Amino acid sequence: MAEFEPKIVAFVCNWCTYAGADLTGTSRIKYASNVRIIRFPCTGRIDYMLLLKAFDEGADGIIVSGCHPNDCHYTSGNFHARRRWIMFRSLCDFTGINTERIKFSWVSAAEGAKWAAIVNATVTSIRELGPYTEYKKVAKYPEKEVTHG
Amino acid sequence: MSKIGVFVCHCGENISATVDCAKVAETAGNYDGVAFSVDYKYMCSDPGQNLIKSAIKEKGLTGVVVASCSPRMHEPTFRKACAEAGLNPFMCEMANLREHCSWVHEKGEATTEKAIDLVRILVEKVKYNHSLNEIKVPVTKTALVIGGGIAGIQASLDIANTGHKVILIEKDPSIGGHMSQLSETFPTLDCSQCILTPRMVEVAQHPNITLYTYAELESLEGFIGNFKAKIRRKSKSIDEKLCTGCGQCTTKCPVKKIPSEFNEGLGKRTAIYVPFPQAVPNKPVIDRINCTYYIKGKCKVCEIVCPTKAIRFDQEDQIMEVEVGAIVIATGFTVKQPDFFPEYGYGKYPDVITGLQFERLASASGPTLGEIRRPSDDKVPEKIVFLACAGSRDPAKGIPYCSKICCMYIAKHAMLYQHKVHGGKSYVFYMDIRAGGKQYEEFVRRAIEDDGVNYVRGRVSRIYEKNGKLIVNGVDTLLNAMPVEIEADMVVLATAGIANEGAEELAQKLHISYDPYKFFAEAHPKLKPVETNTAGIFLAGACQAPRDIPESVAMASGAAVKVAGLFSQDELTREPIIAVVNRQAPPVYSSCVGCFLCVSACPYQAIEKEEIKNRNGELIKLIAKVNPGLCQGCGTCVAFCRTKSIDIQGYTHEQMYTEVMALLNEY
Amino acid sequence: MVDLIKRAKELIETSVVKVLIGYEQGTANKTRALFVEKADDADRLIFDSRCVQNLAAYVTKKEVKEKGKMAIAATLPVMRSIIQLASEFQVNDNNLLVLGITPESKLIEFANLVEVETFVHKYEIEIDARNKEMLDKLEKMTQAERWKFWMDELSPCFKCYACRAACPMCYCSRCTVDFNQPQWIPVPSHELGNLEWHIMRAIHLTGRCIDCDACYNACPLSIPINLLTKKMLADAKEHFGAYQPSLKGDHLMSTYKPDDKENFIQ
Amino acid sequence: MTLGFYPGCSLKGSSREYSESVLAVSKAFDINLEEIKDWNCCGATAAHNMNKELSLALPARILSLAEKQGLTEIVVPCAACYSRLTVTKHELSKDATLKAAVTEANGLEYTGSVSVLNIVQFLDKYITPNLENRVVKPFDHKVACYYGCLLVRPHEILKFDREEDPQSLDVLMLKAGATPIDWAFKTECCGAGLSVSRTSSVGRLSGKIIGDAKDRGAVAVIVACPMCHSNLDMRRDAINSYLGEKIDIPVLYITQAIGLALGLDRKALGLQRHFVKVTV
Amino acid sequence: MSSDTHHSGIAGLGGEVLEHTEVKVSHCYQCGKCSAGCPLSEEMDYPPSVIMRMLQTGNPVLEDKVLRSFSIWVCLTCEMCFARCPMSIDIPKMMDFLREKSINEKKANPKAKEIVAFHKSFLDSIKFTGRLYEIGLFVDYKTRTLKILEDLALAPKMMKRGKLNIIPELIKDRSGIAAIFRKSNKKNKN
Repeated sequence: MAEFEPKIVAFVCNWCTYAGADLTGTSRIKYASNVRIIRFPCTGRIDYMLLLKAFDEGADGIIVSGCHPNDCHYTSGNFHARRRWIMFRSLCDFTGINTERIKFSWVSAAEGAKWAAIVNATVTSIRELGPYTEYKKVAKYPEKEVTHG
Repeated sequence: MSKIGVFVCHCGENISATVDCAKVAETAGNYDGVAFSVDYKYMCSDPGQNLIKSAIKEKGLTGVVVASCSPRMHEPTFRKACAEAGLNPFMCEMANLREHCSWVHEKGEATTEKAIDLVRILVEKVKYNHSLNEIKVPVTKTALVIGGGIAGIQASLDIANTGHKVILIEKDPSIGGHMSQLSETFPTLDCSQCILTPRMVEVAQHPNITLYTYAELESLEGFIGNFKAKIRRKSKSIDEKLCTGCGQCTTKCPVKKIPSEFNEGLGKRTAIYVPFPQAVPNKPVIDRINCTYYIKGKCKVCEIVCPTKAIRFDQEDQIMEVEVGAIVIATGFTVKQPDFFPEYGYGKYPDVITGLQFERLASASGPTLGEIRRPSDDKVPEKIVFLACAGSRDPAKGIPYCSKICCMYIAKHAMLYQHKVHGGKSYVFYMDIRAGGKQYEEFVRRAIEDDGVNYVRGRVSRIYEKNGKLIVNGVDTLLNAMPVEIEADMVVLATAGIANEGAEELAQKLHISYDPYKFFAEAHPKLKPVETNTAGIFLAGACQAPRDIPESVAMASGAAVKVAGLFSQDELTREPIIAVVNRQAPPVYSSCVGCFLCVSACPYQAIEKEEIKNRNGELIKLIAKVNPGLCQGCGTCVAFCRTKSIDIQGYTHEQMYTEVMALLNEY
Repeated sequence: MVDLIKRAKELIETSVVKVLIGYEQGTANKTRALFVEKADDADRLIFDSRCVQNLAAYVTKKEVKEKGKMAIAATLPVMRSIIQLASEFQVNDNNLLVLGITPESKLIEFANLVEVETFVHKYEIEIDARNKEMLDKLEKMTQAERWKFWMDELSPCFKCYACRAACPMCYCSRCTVDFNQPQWIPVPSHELGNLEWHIMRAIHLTGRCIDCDACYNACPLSIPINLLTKKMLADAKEHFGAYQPSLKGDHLMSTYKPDDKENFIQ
Repeated sequence: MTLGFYPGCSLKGSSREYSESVLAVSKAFDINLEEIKDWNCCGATAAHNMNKELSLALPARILSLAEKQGLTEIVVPCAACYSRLTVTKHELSKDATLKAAVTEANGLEYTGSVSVLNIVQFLDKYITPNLENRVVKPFDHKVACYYGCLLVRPHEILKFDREEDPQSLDVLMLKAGATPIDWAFKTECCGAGLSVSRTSSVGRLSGKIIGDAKDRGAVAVIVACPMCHSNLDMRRDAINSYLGEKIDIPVLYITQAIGLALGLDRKALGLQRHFVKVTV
Repeated sequence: MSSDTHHSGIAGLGGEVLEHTEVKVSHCYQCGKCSAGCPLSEEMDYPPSVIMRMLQTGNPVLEDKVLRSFSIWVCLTCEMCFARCPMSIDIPKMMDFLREKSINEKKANPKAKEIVAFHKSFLDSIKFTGRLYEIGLFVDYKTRTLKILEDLALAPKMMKRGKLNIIPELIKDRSGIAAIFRKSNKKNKN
């Protein structure tokens, strides 16, 4: 069987990380293709329930990324987001959800290389962790999909 | 039932080199609700757009997904095409197959699979898109220009000449910027002040320009067409209305030994001072850090001698608020101080100076009245060495990028030296000569061929002083790295051009992006060089990257046209990407329970309370309401609302939820 | 509780309030909510240590509100809930009068909610020792052990929503769990649906829950879901300082500090 | 107080006056320097020129022995040994494979817990705070403080002083009552490892150093490295023949100069062992 | 399938340098600051920046010249080039590697005979005694190079000043030292 290829969903803001990932492309920096980006206007828009939905539907890892503190296009969306992440991540940890599978980062529009590095590091660590079978099991995720490689 | 069209672009070979575009189109064609699917070489070209338009008309498409480059690049293009074909532009979405896929992954099945996923996500999203109408907002037809160097001056004049009002703020006591410090300008060798000062005067006299010097931006709120800026007018300690600029105070001020900023420390100034004789406005300010009165509580000589009684020791900073519709940032650059190169001895040896200091030495208005004399003993240097890249192209101690202007000004400096010091010998240590520009290469050749400047290809390792000479250790890399040692009288370092101190804070106040070097980021490196990512804020000159005078002026005029274009309309249309609170039929009216936690979460104070009354005018319910003029569409309230009563158009709950579902199913 | 009964009678008789919410003797040694609308009913009012139900849950109920101005016999947790509700614009001085019962079982009548707030702020919200111990125990477990703990605890939950009904903060007219477009929470009561429902609930209560344990007391299966909100309470304290409901409305989760600290964002 | 002490080979032979003066100054301040038992040569330039692993294994053995002896801080007066020990610590801390290989070759446990002090760091930490009170005969001369290569470079690893125009020795000499001159050859190489094999190169390189020091009026050169000392002192004939003049300014170890300022016995400081007579 | 970024291997000696020392020769942009600051560059056949250029070409003929050069032996590892290199290229580390390789491939420059001999004598001294035995080193070196007369005057002067030990200092664990030499040499030859 081929090496396990994790499914990774990235929730990113439009102004910093999405643009940063554009720069990764413009700079032709290569990174692992396991990640799929979903664009939000701002990290402040990212609903924590969507992260749980991603795990429900079979994601093995999640990246949440936006503008560095003070750099938010909307002034403070990322500050609000940060406070929510602090609490949400702690609650996940408390309920036993594997928080190593959710990577939070700040990637600015100028940090194309950082985006590639974040994706690669996430893919590597999730690959080591293996498929998120615990969650998939309770999500009654079809068995054949779990072993998909 | 949706009828969605999928248009997969090859982008020449940019996408098709690693993604099997035909397979992407074929797979998408089989999705539920997709009525048409095709791949094409250049979707953004005229025939490509026509392909979309005719498909919309012929197939009666209800939604369009263009799978090509980043939406940040071409979303407006394709939305406009859809609108032209009669489809609401907000029924068009883009899948980013280029920047997020083909350019960052190797050719292979996985890359094509990812491309297919990206298309599927958007196909599913577009099923939940709604027709939206653009929002109209009024435009305040006054521009704020920040920075009064040549770029800010040019931008202000150009905007003012189109008939619109301009507020120009400058942090120093005078406008003029770095250009006013320069002696001659390359490649024409015309005198910098001679071409600049008439412009400075024009700014001061223009009926459409309000000039505030010694003023800085305090904060900024609002959005394109409707900014509110707070400006701090630093106290000048004089009443400008009374001051006639007679100069009595500056002559009599007893504190005379302050290094002059304008002369780069090579000359001195007083505590109450006008930075240079041609300053605009030509009225003094008191430098409170050095003024005896502010240090010791007594002196007041200036107050005594002032014939119009204009001195105001107790004047305070003023904060004023202005409403503007557009902003041009022209805050320029600064030079990196070369003391991070201890091997060159700057700061230790007085005759090792920076390029900007040399400008002051060569300038007729400078401390030596234009004669090249070395600072230590006023002697005319018989041998002079210029070091290029003193900080530039030096990741270890300086900055990795090329400062761009140094090659030219070094050639100019060497040339000026040769013109002014007959029989003098000049050397330039360089790595490459970067003289791309009209008449630039010819200029450098003239320095070498006609003026006898010795160009040596190699970096200098160190400079030390011995018996009154500066020993310069270098090599000639064109001669097998043969050592070259020059006993020089003076050394000029071409220091790197870097972003201003405080550039980061300013960018944060303005909510614009900046690059890793803290230069402000343009919206697109090629096609939007003067725009920022924040609509209504434009860039001019060296605040964006090192720029020479012609480039700064060209950018300024470009930015001015953008502002004038904006001001040519009375109303602006804005993307309707805003939050809305749901409304339902009575007796519910809305699922909003009126807890108003969203009010404190909103960065724009865009959420208000709406009273719902019955026919008798009795209050039934209080619910939240979004002011569409103020909402900027960040969605912070959306993720926060417990009852999911607020949603954001374009990124609705259904759309985002669907994207996640579509992404992970059929993976 | 002579004072309370006497005062209740006065309030009703003088029509200062239309209804007073208090406790009465229920069946099988349990207490239940009593809505005093006639002066005579006030005689049924009781107050003792069994009265732990959070009566604040009723002040947002349409049926109660419709009767006119309310008075409530409020213990400390109820008063806290009321302040939180007031900060969320659900009650105000015009529609609610608070008859406070201090931790020493003394009756205080407050002129307005500002006075209630002042009183409430004298007492910090403290997680009780038994639950603190439980939190510690859970925190010491590995993530996998905690996962198993919650899967075991949550699997019997059949989403009766007694917790929601008992909670004064769950006054939303439409709960996210009832959504089907999109379906945020799976309908069937399997572990995952249950977990996500309780995570969602805990997040919605973060910064709002005043730790009255009404949810836990109401749960027919005694699932310790209050541990989730307690954990959030403890974390909020740790990260953002002591937490108190406040009329100022500076809600914990709708505000931020630019220097909020975290150690996990790369 | 007791600190670990790694003298290194030179201090046991051609530079024994350095060792003598270090011990004399330490004793004057009641500091006991405890030699690492059964220490070996650090391998010096030769090892890293010829064999990388050997060049790390030899210093690692020394550090392991120090650990075994329970020493947490060792004083390494020789700048070359200091450089090798510090570079080894750095290399082994960032490369676990290398660390494993070296530990295997040495057969000794290595944790990297010992901190290595060069002579200036040692003096700064334990002597300088009380130096000014103890000076009885201020070293009242113009001196040229010479740092050489290995005390300051590579800065990334050593993180000591600044690599251009360093100041630490100057500051120490100032406190000993001297007037340090500002000169141009503080960190230029003396020829070091080529002393024996290419004496002519040493004459030229060290010649520039001695020449500049003399031109700027120094009456003594202060060093902190036995290799620098042997080149500048023992190779004075080669230097003078390169310069074409006879320069007789002496070269003193920093500890000798400080020892003189403290009024210690000249013989105890080993001044009689120099080739160029110490007249100051 | 998905791939992490992989840098294409640089062929030739430059590639070996990268593998063993993490020094990327491609980073050099030939400014010459290393050569300008190198105290010994005038005694070198190829100054450091030229060595870098030769490695950049990937030309086997030039690479061979590098390994046979005198430059790599006259380099004193004074670290000046590294300290001032604008691209932070660790030339001294690279030089160590080139010397080791030059010896292993028996390409050491004939002019460097004395230098190599000195290093060998030095290491031999340590190998057998654990510490440097200066007289032994001199005698061994002189025998290797046959430069008997040079420095002959120095020894008695040193002796007089008590700077030379007649008897070598022997450490106890000499077998341990020998083992270090044996083990690191074995790996070296691979």
